[in-house]
Amino acid sequence: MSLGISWVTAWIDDTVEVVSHNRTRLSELDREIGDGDHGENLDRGFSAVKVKFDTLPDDATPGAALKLVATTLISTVGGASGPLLGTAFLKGAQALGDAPEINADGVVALLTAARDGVVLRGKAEPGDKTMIDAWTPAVDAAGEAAAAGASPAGVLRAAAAAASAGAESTEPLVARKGRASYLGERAIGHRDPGAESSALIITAAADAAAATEG
Amino acid sequence: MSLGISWVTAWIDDTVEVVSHNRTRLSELDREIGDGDHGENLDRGFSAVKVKFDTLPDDATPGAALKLVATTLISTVGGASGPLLGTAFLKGAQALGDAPEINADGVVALLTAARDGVVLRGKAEPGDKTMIDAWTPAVDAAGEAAAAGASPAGVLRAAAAAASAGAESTEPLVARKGRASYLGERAIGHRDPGAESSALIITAAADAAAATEG
Amino acid sequence: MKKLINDPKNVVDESVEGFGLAHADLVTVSPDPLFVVRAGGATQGHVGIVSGGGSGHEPLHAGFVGHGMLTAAVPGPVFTSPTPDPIVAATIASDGGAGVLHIVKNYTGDVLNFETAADLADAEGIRVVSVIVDDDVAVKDSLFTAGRRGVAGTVVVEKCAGAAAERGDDLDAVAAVATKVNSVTRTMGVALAAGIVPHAGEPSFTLSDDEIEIGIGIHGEPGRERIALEPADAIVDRMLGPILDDLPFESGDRVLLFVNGMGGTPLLEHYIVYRHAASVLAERGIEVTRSLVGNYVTSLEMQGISITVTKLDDELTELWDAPVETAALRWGR
Amino acid sequence: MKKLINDPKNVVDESVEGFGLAHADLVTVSPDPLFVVRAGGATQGHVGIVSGGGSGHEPLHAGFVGHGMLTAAVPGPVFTSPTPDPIVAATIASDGGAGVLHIVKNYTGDVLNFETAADLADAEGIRVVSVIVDDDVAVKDSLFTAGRRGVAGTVVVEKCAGAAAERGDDLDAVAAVATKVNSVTRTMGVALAAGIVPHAGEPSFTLSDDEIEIGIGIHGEPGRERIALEPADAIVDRMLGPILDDLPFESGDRVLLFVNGMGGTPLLEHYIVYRHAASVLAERGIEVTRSLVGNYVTSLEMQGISITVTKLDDELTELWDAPVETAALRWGR
Ligand SMILES: Nc1ncnc2c1ncn2[C@@H]1O[C@H](COP(=O)(O)OP(=O)(O)O)[C@@H](O)[C@H]1O
Ligand SMILES: Nc1ncnc2c1ncn2[C@@H]1O[C@H](COP(=O)(O)OP(=O)(O)O)[C@@H](O)[C@H]1O
Ligand SMILES: [Mg+2]
Ligand SMILES: [Mg+2]
Ligand SMILES: [Mg+2]
Ligand SMILES: [Mg+2]
Repeated sequence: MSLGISWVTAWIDDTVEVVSHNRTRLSELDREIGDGDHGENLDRGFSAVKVKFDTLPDDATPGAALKLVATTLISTVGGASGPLLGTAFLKGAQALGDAPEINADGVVALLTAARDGVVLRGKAEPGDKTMIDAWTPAVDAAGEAAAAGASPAGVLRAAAAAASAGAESTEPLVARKGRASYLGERAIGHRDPGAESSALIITAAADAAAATEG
Repeated sequence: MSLGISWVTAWIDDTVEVVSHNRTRLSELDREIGDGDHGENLDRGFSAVKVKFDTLPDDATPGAALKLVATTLISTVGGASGPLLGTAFLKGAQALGDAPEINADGVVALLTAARDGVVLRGKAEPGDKTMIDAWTPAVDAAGEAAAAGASPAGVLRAAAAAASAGAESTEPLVARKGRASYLGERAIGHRDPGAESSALIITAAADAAAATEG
Repeated sequence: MKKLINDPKNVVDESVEGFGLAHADLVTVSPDPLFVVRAGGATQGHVGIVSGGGSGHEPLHAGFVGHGMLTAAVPGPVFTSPTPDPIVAATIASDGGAGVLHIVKNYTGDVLNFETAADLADAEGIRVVSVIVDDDVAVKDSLFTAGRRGVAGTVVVEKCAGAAAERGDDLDAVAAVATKVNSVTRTMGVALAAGIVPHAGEPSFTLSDDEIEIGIGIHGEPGRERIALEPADAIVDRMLGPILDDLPFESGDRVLLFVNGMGGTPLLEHYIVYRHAASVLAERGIEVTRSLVGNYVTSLEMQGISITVTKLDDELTELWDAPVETAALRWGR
Repeated sequence: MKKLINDPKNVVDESVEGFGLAHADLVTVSPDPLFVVRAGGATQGHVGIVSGGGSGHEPLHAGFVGHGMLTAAVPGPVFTSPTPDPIVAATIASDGGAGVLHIVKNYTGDVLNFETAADLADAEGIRVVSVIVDDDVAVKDSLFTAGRRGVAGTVVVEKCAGAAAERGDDLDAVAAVATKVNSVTRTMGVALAAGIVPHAGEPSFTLSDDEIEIGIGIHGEPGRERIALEPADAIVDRMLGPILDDLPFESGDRVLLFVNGMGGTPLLEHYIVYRHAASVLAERGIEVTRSLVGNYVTSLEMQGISITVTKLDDELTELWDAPVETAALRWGR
């Protein structure tokens, strides 16, 4: 029970759809405490990823596929989330190397490297009301699930649940990074759009894994 | 039964008040088919006239008083109505010469000269949807009333009624002069603000005369 | 109504005072009667040029006072022609002994007040010639209207006449340049939302969220027709058609293409309009040799734009290119 | 939402294309990757200067490409930082062999994308130095924020750095000028109404008819506090206080006073603001020796203004006065 390239393509296909579907909602979250473009930014990026994936060789490794996601996001999303998510995918891809299959520990390594990539670029800490508040609980939950012997899909399911809870947990926070930090107390009561979209992406990974395993 | 300087000052006092009172309404009429400043323009002018009248010598002739109105309007109103009404008062004042008292024929001469002044500057014809549509019926009615032996106050009463009817008669017209002419058919259904204000001024003259005759 | 103003009554006085403070190197403000004149006043031996009209069209006219353009500008109340007194004072201040040109936008109020002022200046021994600008093709020029309005093309007239005065043309020659520019200039405007006159407090007209007004002037007067909102390119087609057919502009003509913002439309959109206008002209074989884009003749915060096309020959090109140093237009110095 | 646009997706591409057509004498547009570079490209032996960021702030940045200011500008999507690719391309196009300065407004997105681009350009053998502009005193610069935003002061940084590059300063010296200008520049903004991002279709925030937002940025982010509408002079007092106290500016200082419109506020009001700002500075003994008034760093059609004060010494005055020839700022040539 491990995940291969078909999981990656299913994950990215799902993400393309989920992002497109949530475009308006993510931009609306961003309008509350940012500049109202987060959904637009990600949708532009993942639409480009979709096009790029059409040319992905059938025998591509998961790492190569995620690297393509990374470079495409970096060169199409812009804003803060472009370099941050792009780096997440880039570091995640590097963690996978050219392994054709990913086991439960591989999933943890992928998520951890992705999170570390976001921190490397953005220097945010948990509680700063950023996408890190989705990634870090996801990484922690994934580690625990893997240690408890969960399957890759089980690890991702745990990560997704934690990421969603993490996104929700940003609501009462004051932001200390990104545009929302300009607002001070006025950011309280609003969910961070980047945390929300990261939770959606991680959830898409879990859904794709469940379907792949299914 | 003739009208003297006390009538002129009562007329102008009344006009100051009526214009101030109708400032918003006149500007609203102007907003429909012009640029929304007619009430503002006249109020600026007659407020200045009020101040100037404080320095009017007690023994001023009606002509001198009306000349002061004219020059004050010309130098404070601006827009189209400033030169037009200013010229009306100027020519009216000239028609009176330095006579201390005005009889019924004098009133007709005053109104006629005023109307001719407006035509001289603005070249409008009756039916062009301008203040001329108040002045010309007023002049005609005044002439008829005087011929029928009316008192100066009676002449002004007839003129005022005709001016008001004339202002109302502009509603179905297409404008051929002033800003309203840019609108073509779209001016139909709106009363011309300048005709309305001229009717108010002539009505003030009649009211003042009635009070003076007491 | 929300505006960065103090008392609506003082809007023009305070704004012109601020203008004078910000551009003391270029202009001097006379507070009463209110006018703006070049720092240093008239140039001896040169024709003076005075323009003016209602305020609310900034940078027109005060923004064009300076070397190579206006000698003085007379700002009236918002959207209301100034009275003759300040026009006379500005005319006297602009006279360098060679007479003064009045550039007057064709509105009854402006024409009448400048006319009176010209008579009074004449009585002071200053020779005044007036040129009326009437570039707006949205209005039919017929016996049944007050004639075409003067709108954004005024900038082109003021620029070229200013250059002619600067090079030393006499009054009749400067007036001839102004008349010539006006005769080869056509403009049409569109509004998406009206501005708000400070003392009125309400928009001059109200458009619903899918309506635009074609053929508007610069005083918040409603326009020629109200239509449903269309893509920018379609709106540009609607505007350029009447402009090009009117003169007419023909294949082989060289022109200045001037996209003017009405005050509340972002520059981003001005250039979207410019792009399509340029391509329409190119298709018709009309060569755009000069361009101007931005807020030059505005209508407070009106959302909308106008397009102006001026046919250029060698002389007008040279006059357009001549150095100018004003608050709003500056090159070559 | 009513805008003079075609498809919201093409707003930036079409606008920049139009900009290139209108100013072909000054700039060349690369459509893909999208950037704007001086006509003729880099000046050999001189430092290149590249700036950029989200669109919607026009004329910033493309309007400042030309002699004496930027070598290239990189317009991102509306209010969104461009990606590294066009920044790298613009950097390569701007390199005249003496390295390239990146002038970056302090937003996480801009900083990260320019950072990546600088790394990539470095890999191409081009030396890049970055200067971050963060002049907005409305935001606390602390560990608990992303730091102060870069707003209208960017124009002053770009102007002075451009003049330094033009006179032949080396990369470190040009960067030092940019850093110095940033260190003596403070800005604060106010909004009366937010702009509308084309693809969003709704205002970024909604203010009721008697509310204003103090301390806004240029991306439609809400500001520091929402207060009841006040007279312009009171609003200016509120804005100037934090600006002057921050540096602080002191009696005897010479300054540039820059009143910047956010796009939807008429010039008439800019000068009302300028008037009071100038008088407050005069009262404090601060001498305004240079001024700039108009729409330079906008936020689409946002209604509002910002006030920027830069402390000038002889060097900065000379750099400010140096000739500049761009679409939006032009003097001395
Ligand atoms: N320093 C940072 N570290 C981690 N995440 C960040 C940081 N800054 C911003 N973000 C994330 O980026 C999101 C905003 O992305 P987006 O709206 O696409 O970009 P921008 O803010 O440039 O408009 C925020 O909601 C937040 O989650
Ligand atoms: N040529 C003209 N002859 C007579 N009256 C005119 C003429 N042009 C305009 N008017 C009058 O002037 C009025 C408008 O005055 P006002 O609003 O004060 O000036 P403006 O049109 O300059 O804003 C019109 O309602 C009309 O009655
Ligand atoms: Mg955003
Ligand atoms: Mg009017
Ligand atoms: Mg008017
Ligand atoms: Mg953004």
